[in-house]
Amino acid sequence: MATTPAKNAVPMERLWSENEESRGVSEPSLVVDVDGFEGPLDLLLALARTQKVDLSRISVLALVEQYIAFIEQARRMRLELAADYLVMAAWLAYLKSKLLIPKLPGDQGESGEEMAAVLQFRLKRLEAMRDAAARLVNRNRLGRDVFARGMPETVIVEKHNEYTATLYDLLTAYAAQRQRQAVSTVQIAKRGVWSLKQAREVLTRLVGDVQDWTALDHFLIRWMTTPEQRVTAIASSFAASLEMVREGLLEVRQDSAFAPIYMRGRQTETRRNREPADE
Amino acid sequence: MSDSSAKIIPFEIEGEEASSAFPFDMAEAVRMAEAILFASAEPVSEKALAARLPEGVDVRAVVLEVQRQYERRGVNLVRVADAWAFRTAGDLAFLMSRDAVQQKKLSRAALEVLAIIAYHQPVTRAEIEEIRGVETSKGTLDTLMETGWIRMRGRRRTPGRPVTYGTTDAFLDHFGLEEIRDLPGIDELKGAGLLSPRMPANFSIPQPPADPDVLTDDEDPLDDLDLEDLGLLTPRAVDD
Amino acid sequence: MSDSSAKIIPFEIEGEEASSAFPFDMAEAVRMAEAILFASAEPVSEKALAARLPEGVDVRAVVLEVQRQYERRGVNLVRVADAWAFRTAGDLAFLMSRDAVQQKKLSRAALEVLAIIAYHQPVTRAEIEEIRGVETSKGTLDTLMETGWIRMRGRRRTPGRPVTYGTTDAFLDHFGLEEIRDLPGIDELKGAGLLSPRMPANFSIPQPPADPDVLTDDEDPLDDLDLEDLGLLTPRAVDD
Repeated sequence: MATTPAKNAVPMERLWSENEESRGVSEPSLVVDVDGFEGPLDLLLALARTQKVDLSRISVLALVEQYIAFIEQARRMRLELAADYLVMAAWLAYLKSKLLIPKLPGDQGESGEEMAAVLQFRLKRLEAMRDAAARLVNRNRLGRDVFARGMPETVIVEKHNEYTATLYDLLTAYAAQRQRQAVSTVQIAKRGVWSLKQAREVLTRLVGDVQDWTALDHFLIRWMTTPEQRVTAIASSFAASLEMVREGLLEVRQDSAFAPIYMRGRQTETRRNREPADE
Repeated sequence: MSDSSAKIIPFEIEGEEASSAFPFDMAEAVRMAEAILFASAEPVSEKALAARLPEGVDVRAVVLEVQRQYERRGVNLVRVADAWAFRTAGDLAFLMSRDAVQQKKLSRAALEVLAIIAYHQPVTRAEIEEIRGVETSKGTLDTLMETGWIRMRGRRRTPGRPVTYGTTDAFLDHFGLEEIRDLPGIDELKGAGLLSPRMPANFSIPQPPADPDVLTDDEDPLDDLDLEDLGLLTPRAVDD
Repeated sequence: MSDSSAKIIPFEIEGEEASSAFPFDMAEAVRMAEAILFASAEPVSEKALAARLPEGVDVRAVVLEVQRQYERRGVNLVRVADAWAFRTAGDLAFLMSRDAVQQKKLSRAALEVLAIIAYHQPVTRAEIEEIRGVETSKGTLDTLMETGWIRMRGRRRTPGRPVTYGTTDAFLDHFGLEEIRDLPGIDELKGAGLLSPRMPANFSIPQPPADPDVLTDDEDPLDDLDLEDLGLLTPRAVDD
């Protein structure tokens, strides 16, 4: 893509330029690729650079037209545009009308020229910060260009307290733990479905307690917090109980269709032959 | 020690006249060797030095020159097996050992409790446990008391009159906060990416009090009897 | 503190006789400062140095003397805020690069945010977004805080009390800056009004005139006072 990094004065660190390359403005055909841009201002700055003049000398009107053309093409191609881009397009269209129609006497509000100046200020300020970032990362940096003593011989204790922690540590710990708690609370509150695994855990825990035939419902009543969970709890535990029967951990019995289902823990050898379980 | 009254010999490289003793690249090689030896995490062998110095440099001569220049300075170049390293001059070793207290990092649990006390103060131990969902070991609170960042501030006017905890000025000082209300709120924690943007609607973070030194309406001050109870007034045999 | 240093520095007593033109303990203090600074990988504050040097020593003078002596050597003494550290000389970077640990590269967005925080501090998240014209992704500030280069500094005294961000001493250390005022180009940027949150009243980028050298009707020629204002004439001691 044809964006030439305009700031040739500053040698760019690699990561900087590689991002730059993947961004998508080329002239004159305007190949659209919004993905490479960090928002509408970034796109405007890239478009401004295609004018190949200092930012203070760009034609704002031409820039507005470039931007609007870019957005329109993106929409023709049915690219999803973030709302920011559309808001900027609307503002620029408004700016364009202001620039084209001379200010009437008694007209309130900013003139087109004032609005254009604000836009130029913002572009210039953003570009200044980009240049600053590039100059910053290309300084001699500790651990890359200059080095500290490799074999420090002592710990210089500057403060009296033995313990150390940063505000960032503190906030991270707090946010993480509150979040953890909040999320686990929510899961319990919202749990609408008993998983097979949960049902199986419940049954496994109960099987040891039960010597006599007991209705399945009876187990579950103790575990159900809301009537809404009844159905899912019964369904899941029934499925789980069948699985456990197959594994020989449980015996179940139902006297007739729709009758209560009874179950008990698998009996010992001596009692086993008395009441074989129905399938 | 008596000998140390001799003035420090200025580095020779500084003097115009001194630099004439060596060809330019010798002086430069000394600078390079100095930097390499300084930055290395372990003693540097002459072979390793040779690999990094310009070709044709007499490494042994360079090292000996560095050693000579540092002979009477606060650090010396010493030989360790067949390698070289800078070390504090022997007579200054006392500077290194003095209060070389190892700084300890707070455990995750301690950080959590500290943060809860900061945000939720005044807060009782039971409330801390409710927020964290786990029991707080006595050691954690002891550690935090030891830091000087938290304090017992009063007693809650509820059955059992539990002790309430809060932060100290030392806490603000250590964490670079002007006041306790400078702790970031929910929006800022989200904005900084520390908190998920999709927290449940009822999730909230308390705003710490404007003046943490003022007791709230449901707090009683700690009195002498309390302090005694808490083992703060009269040292009692505590089994821990 | 006064009594503890008395027993550790035994030669202070004999200092009276030993001192001639240069007080004895000044020369020795240079050695001691050298040893302490050399021994630490982290910058050592003047306060910490003062606690270890003999009492009554002018710490600033000692440190400046150490700095002077190392000015042209392979390691230099650099200032980081109110602390000092030995670092390998910048012009030897080519030699040292093989020691470089592969550092996690920051994204373009993160670097931009870092620069904005550095140049505009104290700055709120909303202001950062205004400058960039785009929302800051959740992870960006978190990533930057993890580097230890930025911190939450406080809260703006405006409605909503938004948190303000700024850089840390670790930032200065990493980028080899003595203080924030040493940021590259900061005076020019300030002079040009580019560090203002809003467009300054006097800021206007004229549409290119036919002859750029001719002043328009609403322009006065720059006089010395203006140039000074713009930071173009004389850098003045300005505390920002």
